[in-house]
Amino acid sequence: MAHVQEITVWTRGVVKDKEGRDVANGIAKAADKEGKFTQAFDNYVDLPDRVNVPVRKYARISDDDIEMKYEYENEKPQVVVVVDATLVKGIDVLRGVEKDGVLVVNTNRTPDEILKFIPNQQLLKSIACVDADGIAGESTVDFSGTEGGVDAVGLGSGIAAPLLGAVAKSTGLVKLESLAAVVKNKEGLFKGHETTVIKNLH
Amino acid sequence: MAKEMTLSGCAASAQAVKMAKVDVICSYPIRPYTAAMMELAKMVAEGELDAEFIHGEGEHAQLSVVYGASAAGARTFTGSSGVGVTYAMEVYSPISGARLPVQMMIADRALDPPGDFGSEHTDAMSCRDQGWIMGWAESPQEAFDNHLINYRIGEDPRVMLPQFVCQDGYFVSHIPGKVLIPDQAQVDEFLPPYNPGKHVLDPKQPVSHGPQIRPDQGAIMDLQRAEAFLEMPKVIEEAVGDFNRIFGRHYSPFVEEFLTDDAEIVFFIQGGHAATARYAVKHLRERGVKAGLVKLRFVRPFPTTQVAESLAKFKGVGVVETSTSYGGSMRGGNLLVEVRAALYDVPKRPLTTSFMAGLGGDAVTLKDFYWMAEILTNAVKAGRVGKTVYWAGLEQAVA
Amino acid sequence: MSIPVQTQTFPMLKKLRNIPKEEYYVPGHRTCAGCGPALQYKLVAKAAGPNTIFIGPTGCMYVANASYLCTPYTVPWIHSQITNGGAVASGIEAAYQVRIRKGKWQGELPNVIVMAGDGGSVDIGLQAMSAMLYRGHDALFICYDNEAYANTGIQTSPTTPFGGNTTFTPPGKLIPEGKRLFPKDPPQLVIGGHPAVKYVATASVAYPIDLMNKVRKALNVKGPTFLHIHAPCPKGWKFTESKTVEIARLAVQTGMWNLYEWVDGEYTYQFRPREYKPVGEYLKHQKRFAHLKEEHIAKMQAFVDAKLKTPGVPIKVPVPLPREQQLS
Amino acid sequence: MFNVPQERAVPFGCVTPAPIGEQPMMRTGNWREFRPVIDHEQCNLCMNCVVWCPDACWQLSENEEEVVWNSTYCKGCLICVNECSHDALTKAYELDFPDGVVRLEKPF
Repeated sequence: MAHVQEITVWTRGVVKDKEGRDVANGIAKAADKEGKFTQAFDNYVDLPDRVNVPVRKYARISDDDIEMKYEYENEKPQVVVVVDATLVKGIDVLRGVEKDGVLVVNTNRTPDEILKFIPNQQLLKSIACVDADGIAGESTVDFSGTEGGVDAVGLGSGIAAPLLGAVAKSTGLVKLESLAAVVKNKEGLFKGHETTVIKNLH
Repeated sequence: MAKEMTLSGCAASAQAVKMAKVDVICSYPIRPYTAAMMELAKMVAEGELDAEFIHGEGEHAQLSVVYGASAAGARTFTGSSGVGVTYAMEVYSPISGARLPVQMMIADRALDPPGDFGSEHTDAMSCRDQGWIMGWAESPQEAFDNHLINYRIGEDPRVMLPQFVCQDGYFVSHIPGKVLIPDQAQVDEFLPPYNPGKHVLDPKQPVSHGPQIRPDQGAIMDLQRAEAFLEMPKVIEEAVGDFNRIFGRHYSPFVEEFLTDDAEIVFFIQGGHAATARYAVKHLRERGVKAGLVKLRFVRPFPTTQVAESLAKFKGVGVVETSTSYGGSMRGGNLLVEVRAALYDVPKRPLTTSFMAGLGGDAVTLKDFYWMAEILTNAVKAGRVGKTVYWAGLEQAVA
Repeated sequence: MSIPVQTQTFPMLKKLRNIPKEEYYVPGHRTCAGCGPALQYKLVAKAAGPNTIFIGPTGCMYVANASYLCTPYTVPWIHSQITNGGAVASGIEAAYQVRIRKGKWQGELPNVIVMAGDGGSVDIGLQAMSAMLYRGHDALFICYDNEAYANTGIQTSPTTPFGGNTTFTPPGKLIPEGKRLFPKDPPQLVIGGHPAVKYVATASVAYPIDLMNKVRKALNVKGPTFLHIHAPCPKGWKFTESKTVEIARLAVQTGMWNLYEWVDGEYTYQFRPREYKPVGEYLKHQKRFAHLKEEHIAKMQAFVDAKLKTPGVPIKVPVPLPREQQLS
Repeated sequence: MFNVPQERAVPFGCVTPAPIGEQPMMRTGNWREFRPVIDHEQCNLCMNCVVWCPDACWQLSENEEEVVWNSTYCKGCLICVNECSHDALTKAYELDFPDGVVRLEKPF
């Protein structure tokens, strides 16, 4: 079985639900363009989402068939994206990360300020911060893509775009060009890529 | 002093429910079970039975009312027939999952379409996998007795599960027979008052009933009920043993054999048509056919061991199906599926086939049983069964 | 031997400072931040006190409150199907009547309260609710109205307002207004045909003392009672979660929601503004109405104007038939 | 006979004991992006925050002299800030506070 890259996206119900889903879908769709086997889905046990509740979205990337496709959760993520920075106070966002993880956070603060809230930061290779709210403005609230529905608004029109730019810059999971082919707000994507601040931890 | 009355199955059921001192009854009319509720309504109106008699607005409501009442500590009774039984389908699993020992009488009726008020077991058999105890009565007497036995089993702390107490519509429910009504003291000795235990809805010791679980806990909910069914045979044996002792009856807990000592072929049957089958067996024996009868008393829990032990003794077994399972592996009903599965591990298996008989309320006559016996005899002679299902009255008797 | 059944009698509340401190719907539930239905649940539980049994038909107030094997109810609570809240409550009430009568349980008859959403009361739950009210059980049926099937992800219900964007009534080229029908009127359904019912009231989370007193008045009545409680849903109506109470207040101020009591045939009204604000004031905060054009808002205003002539009484002006609307 | 892992266990009939005072199996303080901050000087105990909190996270203190905030469960809806009659409450960004960490393994 080929290695499966697991990406976990932490976000908040309703208010940033679509944005979180867009991050997971954006990564998977871009990787798909690069010829990978991919999967992106909501964490079923977190549904239905409620306003502000911490929820997870998952993406998986592999060079071969994903044999774990019907497992509920990403047990061992290598990349964690936090769509709302305050989540770091409430959840062990690095749960399951074994080592050399990459943490991408939507915040206008510095990596060091965020790291104050990450007691298990030794699991990280690097942390990347991007001010997605500042770049893209409001988050999109829309339910068309929930519960397996097809999104009617378009992928990456809100804060997901700069966050995806940060993912491309900090992880190498997917190329920026591949993301540009699937994300609606390309300007936001590039600006996110450009302004992401990365701190390497070791 | 016990007294003898001549009662229909419906009336006998009502007498048993009265003697069980139920607290809450929920009714809704549908033929042919209706008279059981008519009788109970009279008893309540006359002050002979102190119970809340609630006129449900449908079968779904009937089951919902007894669900609530049982959770609030009451002994409950409801009943239905045919499409009424299937209309209430949503509520069966919540009741068994919550471990509420409500009792429901079913007087069978064929399912629509079109309207057919005849008896057929498909209504109840469609619900057999909902976590309820299920078994049939052959006569008003057995119906009376089964209600008491089922309350005792269902309310046992090792079980705590609801019960479908079934009887054939019209044949058992409407045709009167002799019923021995015991003393109330005997019933009280056999059936202690319902003790709901710690999970009753009571403001003095508050609990939450049925919060959501995660998908990985669903199997545990299922396992709880499955384990209760594994425990149940022991409880059934105890209950039937006590019943026989207190009331002077001779029930076998799971399967009853009739004229099987040297039998080569047997009918395997549940419910009212067993009565006719007994006469058929007698007459077949007069003609030199070594026939017998094995009657099933509980289809849930299915007495796998007892069925296997009993049927392994014979050469040919004809399962009388009174329900349908369209497209099923036996192409007929579900009972042969169970029987064959029970026999699978037996080293020397009998030949088995099934007969669709009594569907839609069709009478099953002596002639029908003779026809079945001919097919079974031919099969035994040939050493093989031609097919797994024959439709009584609609096919020639060839093996 | 039959023991008489005693019931509770509650005094009315006057000031916010005097409301009971005790909570029976405690912190620790998975409802939305700013959830209107959760807010009314807290107020109802507070008003009803400890000798209460709640029946929770499936809906947000089941799934969000009773997630993952825990609940926030300090009083007995039981899940019912979304279909059968009224029937399960009937069984519980009957069980207590007979158990008290037979001496198997001692105490005053508990408050039996069904907490059903709009779907669980006037849509799929209507049959069971109506029968409970008809049969005269001493129980309170509450319809907390968040105007949609919210738990499943915001689908239209019979109380979703005209013009509401839900995932089953999305506005599109052919159907620009989203929901085409005007809502059912739950209290009128109850008042219209249930002779055993002597008390019906509407309430709103924006008027908490009024809400709690209506709960208590309902519980003081021997027999079935019905409350229709307006409970804004920040997720489904798409407004900022801090505005739950503000939106509820605006609904009353614009006439979109009317507060009244019906006591054995007599109506009294509460918090009727001298002058109503235009409905647009209410709609503008909610993105579920963001797609509406002026003509749609005018239609809604006409509906409200007609309703306000005789609040509580079924509306006299003809609402266009659904088919006619589709043709237009 | 069967080996049910503790984390998957379900009580008999799925009947659980009622909570007392709070439901610690569902701590919701980690839902907050913003928290309400009270200026007790400004507060006139109008009780709006107490009555309108859907999560019962504002309570009058034992001595009835001030209102007390429950940081373990407050979801940060800010109805209290919106409804405060005396502008005694303001919203503040959660990361500005080192306290109030409700770091859970799982979101529930």
